Amino acid sequence: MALLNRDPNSPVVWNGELPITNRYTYGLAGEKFFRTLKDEGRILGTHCPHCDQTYVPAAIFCERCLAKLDDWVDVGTSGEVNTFTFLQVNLNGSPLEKPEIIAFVRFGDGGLIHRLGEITPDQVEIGMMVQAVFKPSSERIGSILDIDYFKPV
Amino acid sequence: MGMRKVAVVGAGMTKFVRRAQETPKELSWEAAHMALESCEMTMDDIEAVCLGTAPDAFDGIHMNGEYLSDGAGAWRKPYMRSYVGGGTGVFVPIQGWYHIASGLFDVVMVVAEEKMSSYYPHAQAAFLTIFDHTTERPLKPNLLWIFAMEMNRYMTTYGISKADIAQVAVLHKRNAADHPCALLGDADITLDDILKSEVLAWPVQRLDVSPVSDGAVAVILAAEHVAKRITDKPVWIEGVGWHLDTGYWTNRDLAYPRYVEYAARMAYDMAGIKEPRKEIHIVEPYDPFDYKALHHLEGLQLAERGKAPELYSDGTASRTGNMPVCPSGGLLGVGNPIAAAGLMKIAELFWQLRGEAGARQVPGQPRRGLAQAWGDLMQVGTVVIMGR
Amino acid sequence: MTANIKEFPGISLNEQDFADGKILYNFDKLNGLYAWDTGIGIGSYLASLKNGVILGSHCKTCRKVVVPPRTICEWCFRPMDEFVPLKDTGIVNTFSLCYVTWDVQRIKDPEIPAVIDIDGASPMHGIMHMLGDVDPQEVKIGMRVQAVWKPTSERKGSINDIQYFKPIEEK
Amino acid sequence: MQERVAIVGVGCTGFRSITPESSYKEMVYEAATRAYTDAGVDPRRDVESFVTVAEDFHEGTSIFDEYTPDQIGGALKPVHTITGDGLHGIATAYMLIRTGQFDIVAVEGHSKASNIKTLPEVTAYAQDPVLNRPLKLNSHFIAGLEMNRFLFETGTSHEHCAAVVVKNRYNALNNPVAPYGADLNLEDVLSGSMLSWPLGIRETAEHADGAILMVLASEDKATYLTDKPIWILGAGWNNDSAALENRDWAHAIYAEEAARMAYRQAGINNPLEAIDIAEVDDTYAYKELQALEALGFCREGEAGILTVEGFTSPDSGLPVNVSGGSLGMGNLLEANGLARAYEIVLQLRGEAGVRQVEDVNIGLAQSWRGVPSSSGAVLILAN
Repeated sequence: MALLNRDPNSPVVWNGELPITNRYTYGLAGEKFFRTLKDEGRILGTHCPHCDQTYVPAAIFCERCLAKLDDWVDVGTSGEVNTFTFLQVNLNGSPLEKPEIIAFVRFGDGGLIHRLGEITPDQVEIGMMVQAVFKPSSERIGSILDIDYFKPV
Repeated sequence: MGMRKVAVVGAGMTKFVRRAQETPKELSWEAAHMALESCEMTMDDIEAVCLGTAPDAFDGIHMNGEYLSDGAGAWRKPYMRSYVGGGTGVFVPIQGWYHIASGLFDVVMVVAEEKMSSYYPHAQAAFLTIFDHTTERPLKPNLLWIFAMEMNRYMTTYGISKADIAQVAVLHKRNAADHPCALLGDADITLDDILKSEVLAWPVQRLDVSPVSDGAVAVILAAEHVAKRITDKPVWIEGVGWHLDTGYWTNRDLAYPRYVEYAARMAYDMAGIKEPRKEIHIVEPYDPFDYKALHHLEGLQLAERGKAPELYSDGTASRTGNMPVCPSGGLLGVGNPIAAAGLMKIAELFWQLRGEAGARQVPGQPRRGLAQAWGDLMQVGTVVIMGR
Repeated sequence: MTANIKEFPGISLNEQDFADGKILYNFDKLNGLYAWDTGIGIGSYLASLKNGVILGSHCKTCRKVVVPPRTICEWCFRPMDEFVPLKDTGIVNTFSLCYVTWDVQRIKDPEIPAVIDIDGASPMHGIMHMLGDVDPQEVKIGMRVQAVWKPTSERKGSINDIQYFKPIEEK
Repeated sequence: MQERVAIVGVGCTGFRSITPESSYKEMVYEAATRAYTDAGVDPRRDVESFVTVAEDFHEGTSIFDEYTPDQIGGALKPVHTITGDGLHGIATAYMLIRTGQFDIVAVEGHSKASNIKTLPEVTAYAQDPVLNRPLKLNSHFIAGLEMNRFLFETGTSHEHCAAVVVKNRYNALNNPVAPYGADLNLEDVLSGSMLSWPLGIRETAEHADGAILMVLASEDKATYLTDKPIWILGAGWNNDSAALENRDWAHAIYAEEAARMAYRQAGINNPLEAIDIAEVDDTYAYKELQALEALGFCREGEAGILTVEGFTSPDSGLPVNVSGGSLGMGNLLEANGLARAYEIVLQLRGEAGVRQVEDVNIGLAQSWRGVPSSSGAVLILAN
């Protein structure tokens, strides 16, 4: 719709990037949740008595009523596979050599997103119980990756 | 049918700090939680949520509005995030206003959050990415450049000195000494301290600049019939205005913020204000840099062009003057978590007009105040006028 | 209400808290790569720069010549009427002496960014670029400057094909 | 306060997998010029406020709203950006006009997805940085998890999802602006490779570039400007939990809640009876089925069967995505909802050409913000 003609020698594109680098604190709830995961190999949630919801991973607030949560509960290390998928592509969109088995494992009214291991794709089922396999305590850094994967109970 | 009246009925905020431990969600929640408590309301009363946060680069999360929704109390509620760069903090209450004035909602929570420290190592570096990707970013510009160049143009056009401008930093930082959330309040700071601070990008020196900060602010807005049930002291939103100038910032006169003038005129019209200098009792202009407060006072028609420094030198701008400017301490004193800093000004007017500002209280029971923010490539003005 | 509130939320950390491992944190970096289509206006601008010409565009309705060139006039919302080659000289509209790089490194000799109103464009229509070959203390608003181009062989069709603008010697 | 608001002009450009001939500004200008001509308004004189929808990381620019006003006629006017879908933008314009302060408002959304060289990594940067991002997973896994649970709880089959692809890409053959029209059968869809099982690559909408602008007006202005105002009967928007850990994995709660809000405004109790045509999110094929159930067009588990039976085909009970949907027109990032609404406007005006559905009076458009979000919007329009 322009009246102007493009210079035939125009470059088609200009290449560039968004140079964004971040450092994230784990926050009030994350601090305690991940310290406990790292130091004690335990998974914590918080309970909102008003809404009767148990948040896992632990949250410092109830997303429903915005109450401050200080009722910390140990939810164990085994949970139910609520749903799962076999992811076939890398972060950059290229195909993965071997599909990754990713699951949402239910704990309390929340749960954790993680990989499943020691299992083949045809053995995975919604509703099966799986258990967190922790890295050796010396290798844990306070991260979701302190859990290596979840395996069938 | 006339326009629906909208009031501010509650407010809350976090401290503004250099590096917060809280996640962005948690900061939002702290402010939202406090705002609810301040007017004894619960989430059941909140019908919709409006969120303001400036570039995703700071919190470091793509689609940051979506990420922050649970912290802002938006779980299973109508929720949108609005965005006009640095002007966002004073825009997000405008967004809340139109939610209610439209007749679709009666009670809306407005939250503004910024966690600049998540951009690491230097929050300032994020600003490289606000420039045009093809024609400007290859020059490796930084944010100080455009402020410094605008300040220089302003000073040269009107013959304003560095000392004239430094008065702003002195007053605001002194005012901030009385703000419990302030990052850089200093009751004893002097003109000399400002003028002798490190030169960053002449004419900008270290103490001309507001600090990079983390924080969140929330306010609760209600329609007239609800507001009167909630509180005896609603503070009404009497006028709102916003304008966005062209993105071609090197193609306009940097000495005068025309977009702020247009935004102010829109708000004055709506509020029925004919003589702003007589009818505005407290003003919270946007002050990320000290000269910006002057620039904005002129755009807001509260001073003649090039004459805003006189408001500071003759005492008009002091907390006990005829038109106190930034009694909160402003961004220069309280801190500048971008979107949250703008909404802090709305919270300040709310407290001031209700007579609840404590040590910062402006005497004489002020009746009407104006808050303004600014942003993008020196191109947006957002204005809210509030009155008892 | 601030009068009634004793304690505001917000926990302040310092860098030492991170260094000492007092708190948990992680890092990430966006791999955000883009190839922005230059289009008619900016594509032609870049092609002209490669030829040592600063290109503007002209709106007959608004009687304006703008730079960088665009295909739409933002004031009358009509298509721009023609491209206009501009001079590579201009006037310093404003400038700064900047002692900090974009990634916050302190530098001894300042960078001198400026808005330069380009000769041939309408008044107050300029571009951002750097000044060079000049004593920082001598830079003035209103000063006349000229582009210093990279050698033809090194030009790539980029704003950096102009190295900087330098003062024009007064005769 | 103004009660009634109408869409009085629409314009688009695109939609193609690449658009190297124009910059995003030039592309948006084309759509804008068409929309303003369609509405018979001069943006500089008549349009009082502007709403744009955009996300910084999709543009490659922080504070992208800086660059929004010039190509829509909004310079030095009240312009603001919503970081949402185009339907959020329309809802915003709807609110602005209802305040009584504005008579004519424009809404713009666009996609230059082809300019993002690392889109999967950009999308992944929307995941929670502490809980999810360390796993370094392509965000399609979220759709895979959701689809699997949706199939499990509703008894929907993979074939049902593939039927959505067959229908929508065939519909796109009748839409001159849709780039991904194709005459496929179920086997063609099911034989494609997997993205995140059970989600196949052919059940995922390809991205496209394009721009859409719409002009909205108050009742007085709308009736003055056009003989064919398309009225907004209702607008709703909502979101489920932002956290992957707290959301409902099987149901599109955001669509359910947004529809509830929109239906309440429109006075609709029985959507299937009231609504003649729908354009819903199908950026993943299963999303169309999930949306149809959430919008109350059928009971849980029925949407797949209805699709296979042809109930959602253009000449049947409830035509869904006659435009081709996102599967046929392309995933347009923030502009997806505008593309859905665009088709409804054409259909309600009787201007949909060979794909015109007969006797349509009320239409619904619905959108979703994409992974990892759980938010979306619903718009109900009438002629």
